[in-house]
Amino acid sequence: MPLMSEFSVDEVIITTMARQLKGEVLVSSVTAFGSLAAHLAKRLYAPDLAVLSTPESGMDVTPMPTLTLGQFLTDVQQGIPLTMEDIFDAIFTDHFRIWINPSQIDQYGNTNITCIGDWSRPKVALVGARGIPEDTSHLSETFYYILNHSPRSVVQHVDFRSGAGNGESRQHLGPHGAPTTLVTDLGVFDFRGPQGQMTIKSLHPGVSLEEVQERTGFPIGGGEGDILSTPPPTADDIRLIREADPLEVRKLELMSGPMAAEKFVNIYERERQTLHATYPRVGKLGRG
Amino acid sequence: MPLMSEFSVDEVIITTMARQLKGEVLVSSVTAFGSLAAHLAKRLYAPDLAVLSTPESGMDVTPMPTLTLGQFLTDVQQGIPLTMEDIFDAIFTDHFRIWINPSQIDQYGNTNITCIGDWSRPKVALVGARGIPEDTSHLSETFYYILNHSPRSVVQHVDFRSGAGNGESRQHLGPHGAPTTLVTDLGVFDFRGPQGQMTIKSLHPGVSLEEVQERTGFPIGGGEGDILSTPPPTADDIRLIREADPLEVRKLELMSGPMAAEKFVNIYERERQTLHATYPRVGKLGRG
Amino acid sequence: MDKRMSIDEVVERIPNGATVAIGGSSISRKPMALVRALARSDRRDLTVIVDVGGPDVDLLLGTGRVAEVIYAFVGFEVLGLAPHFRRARQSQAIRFQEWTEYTVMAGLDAKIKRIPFMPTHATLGTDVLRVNPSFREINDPFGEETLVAVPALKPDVALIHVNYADIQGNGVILGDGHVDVLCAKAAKETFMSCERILSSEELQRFGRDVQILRVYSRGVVEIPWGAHPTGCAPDYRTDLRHLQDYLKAASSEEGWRQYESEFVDVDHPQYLTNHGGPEELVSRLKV
Amino acid sequence: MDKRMSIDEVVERIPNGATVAIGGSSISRKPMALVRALARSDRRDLTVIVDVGGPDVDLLLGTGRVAEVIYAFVGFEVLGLAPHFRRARQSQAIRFQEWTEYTVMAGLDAKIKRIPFMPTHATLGTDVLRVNPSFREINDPFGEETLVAVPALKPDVALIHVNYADIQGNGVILGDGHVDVLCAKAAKETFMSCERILSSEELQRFGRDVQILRVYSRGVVEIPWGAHPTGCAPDYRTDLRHLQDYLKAASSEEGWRQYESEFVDVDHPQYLTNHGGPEELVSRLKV
Repeated sequence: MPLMSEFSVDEVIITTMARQLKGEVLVSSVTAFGSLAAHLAKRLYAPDLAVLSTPESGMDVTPMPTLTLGQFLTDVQQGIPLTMEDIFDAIFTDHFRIWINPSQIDQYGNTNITCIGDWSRPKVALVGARGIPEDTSHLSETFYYILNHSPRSVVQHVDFRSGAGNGESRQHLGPHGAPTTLVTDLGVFDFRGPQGQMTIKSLHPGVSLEEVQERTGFPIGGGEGDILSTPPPTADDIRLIREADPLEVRKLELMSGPMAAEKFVNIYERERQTLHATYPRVGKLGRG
Repeated sequence: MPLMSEFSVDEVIITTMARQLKGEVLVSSVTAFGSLAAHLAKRLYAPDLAVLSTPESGMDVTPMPTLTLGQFLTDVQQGIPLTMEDIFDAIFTDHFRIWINPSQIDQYGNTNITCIGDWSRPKVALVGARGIPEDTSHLSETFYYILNHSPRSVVQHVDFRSGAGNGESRQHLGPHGAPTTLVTDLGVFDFRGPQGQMTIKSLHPGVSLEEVQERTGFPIGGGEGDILSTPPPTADDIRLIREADPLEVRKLELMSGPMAAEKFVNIYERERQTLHATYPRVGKLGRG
Repeated sequence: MDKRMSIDEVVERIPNGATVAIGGSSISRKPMALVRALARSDRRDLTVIVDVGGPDVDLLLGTGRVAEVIYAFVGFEVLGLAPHFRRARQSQAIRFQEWTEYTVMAGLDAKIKRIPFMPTHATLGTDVLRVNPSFREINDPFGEETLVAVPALKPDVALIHVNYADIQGNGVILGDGHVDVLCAKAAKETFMSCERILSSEELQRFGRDVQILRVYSRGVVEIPWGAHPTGCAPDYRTDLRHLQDYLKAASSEEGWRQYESEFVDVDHPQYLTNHGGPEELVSRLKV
Repeated sequence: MDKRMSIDEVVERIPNGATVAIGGSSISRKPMALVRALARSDRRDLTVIVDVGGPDVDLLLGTGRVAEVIYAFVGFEVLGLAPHFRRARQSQAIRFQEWTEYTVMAGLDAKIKRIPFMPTHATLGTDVLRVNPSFREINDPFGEETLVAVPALKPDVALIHVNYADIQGNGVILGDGHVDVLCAKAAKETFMSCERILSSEELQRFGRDVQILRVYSRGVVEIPWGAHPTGCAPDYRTDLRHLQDYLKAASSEEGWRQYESEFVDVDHPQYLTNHGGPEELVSRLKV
């Protein structure tokens, strides 16, 4: 991971994610990175976004990256409550955006969160396709991020297509749902190859083309000529991210093992106090 | 119309309608007769009914037969608000009952509220099929009432099948939605003929078989042997109907021409005062 | 985004030949001020989609704006039949498509879900299936059942009237929702009139009564009494007196011309004045 | 009708081989007290339907109650993978059907609307369509599009947990509704646990938050902390500590036996006592 003196890689990633969001659409904030990107975008780049506190719960509240997906904040801050039907109708009508964090993404932008190995006898069973098939058949923009760019996560062929990418996967699908952007800890990628393969759009400050190629499971295009550098976060970007995530829930997504466990416990203990302080519980029962 | 000393024909009809309702189902109260039947049934015969104030608005409020379909009462009394989707889901899952008042019903129980004459060049265009096709393909009990039993309303063949009856209409339908009961100003009819044709179940007090046959557009069965007499309303039935409809909105359905217009204006003027007196407006804006 | 606009700006966004879905139900919460503006415009060849239509459809037919009506019902409920609708149906003046309450909902829902059709048993065994040119009988791919494929309905524009809205285009509906949410989600552009504009903060307090989400709204117009003569619970009840006058006016050519000049070819403030002003309406219609 | 019953009476109504739909979502508002009772029963060969599953599915797998799982997701969100689910998938111990969030909703909705299938584009271009034995590719009867026919899902029983209910079986859900309404409407019999039983009058004050209608409920059980260790907003948050302990316990046979004896093979009051009692839970989990 490149060293950066004034900002860390998570702040580059979140800022880049935020800058992709635009228009008046519902924005899911189901992960800490997605939540912070939505929040930052709304504050600085796309004021008409309708940010959700969790995927299906409250619209137009300020989401906070909490361990339990912000369900309390939703209630206490109210917002406009949505149903799951509202969420999927927004997906089908292309009024929805989400930053998806897949376990694998391949050169065509097919994504996998379902299993490693063959589906019928998986080496590792993951979680199931969730709502990714719906996103990748209906949204005019589909966004992905991966925090540990490696040949195990950015692969030639995904083990299972939870989400439909370009190429063969588009056979019975129109352009709706085709992959738009991948942001990783190394750079920003789009899908401008001849059959919609992944290409380099920009590299984060300090990242080399060689490093990207080394950590990518297939020969990646777009590295010809001058390669753009990802525009760094501004002071405002950084301030807003840090203010919105004082407990640094976002750091958990970058960690694993004992360090993650320790931080997790630490956040969990502090979270409740923070919530108490910020949003004193309103005693209410019903309407009127 | 037969003379009755202690109760009138509308009270016989409403009581008979009420006694058909049972179980824990949503009951529509879109007409004055339907509304009063639901109310009476809930009070005396089927306490688990979930009576709606209008077809799609409030559940478990006391409906009142008002000219504007009780929309104010719904709001002021609150109840449990439903959506149109809730209503149709209740129809599809057979948790819904409605007393339908068709313009024509035929010997197979096909019903018409759409047009008199050929659809493409109607002699009289009525209103359209509304939700009757849904009822007659999904409900395990479908109820009809007609207030002026005549060869023009109880006909051999309806001019247009807004609702599916027995016989040929059932070709692609199971038993769900088949006609159950017709109540008219002359008697109660079911559909026990060889191909599900209409048959006499009982005649209202004072009505003769000859009169029924004369006022029916086809030879009607079920008149062999002893014919039952419709059980008359009890004192409680009559009291509850009159209490629930002090303005006698129900009488409007029995009238036409200048008499109806006069009564209509009269009710309209008094309705608002009655509503004011019964349900003083609550000044509320939003929740808590 | 501030989505406020005027009634005339809404009409400007509706081209000739547009397909317009209208919310509300018969004599309840119809966007009548917007409908009147459309009725007095020079728009023509509109296709109107309603689940349960009333004075909205009838007025647009009465002023000659419509080429086709897709409907489950058009009528004035307790008051009887819709006069211009009836006349147009009987004289075969324009095209009519006979649908049903659920199939209109299903057609809008299919559009929302970007599928070409929704399957249902509704209309089997009825003449709706026979006369509706859009429906198809299909076979269940899993079994032997016959089903009806209801095609997607694709409104260009939806017009609805709600109790309260914010300037961003969120809308609160306090009484029956009817099919307004489906219309708003299905249309390319949704225009919403409201009794009152509230701040977004006030609006959020209505919780699940906020039924129209701003991502579906293109414009918001504050029009008190905007549903009149239909009702807008709990703000006011249906003006049955006015509707009786309407029915009477529509029964003669002269009466109709008189009605048009008094209640259609006037702007909304004048319309209210011609009813004796808001105070008079309050005294008759507020409960 | 007074529909109150005990936890054990609910379990009695679920036969071997039943298809059970479970509401909630991963670590939110799962009917865990009912699920635990089912987990410690001798029921077998259940088919479990979940949209987004979590400790519910995992526990039922852990105690061997399940023959098949139909799911869009099974996991513990921020905490990671579901251990018994993962083991069962990898060892092919039982049957699994890979669905997606919307297709589970569509399958339940098809059952509600009594249609054999719902069409959608979702899963086209993915391997879900390849491995799911229930889906069919079909052609649009109106055009050239390829669609997926999602068959109706037909739960015998639905289990859900809500904030408040009345004895008649109306239920208030204050946070995310998830797919609880669809489960309740689709199942032959729906059993609902709740944090608190209120009078029907009190319940009506919640307006549109009354999401479960009594016509769909067969039984109501008052079980405070009935969703624990999952969260029940706004009453309490998810007990991530307990879930961490669960994950650790499930990693060894001995740990799991210990967990079962302490937290599964005990009734609900004892379960709460083994957490230090309600007061301790309040101090940790109420916000």
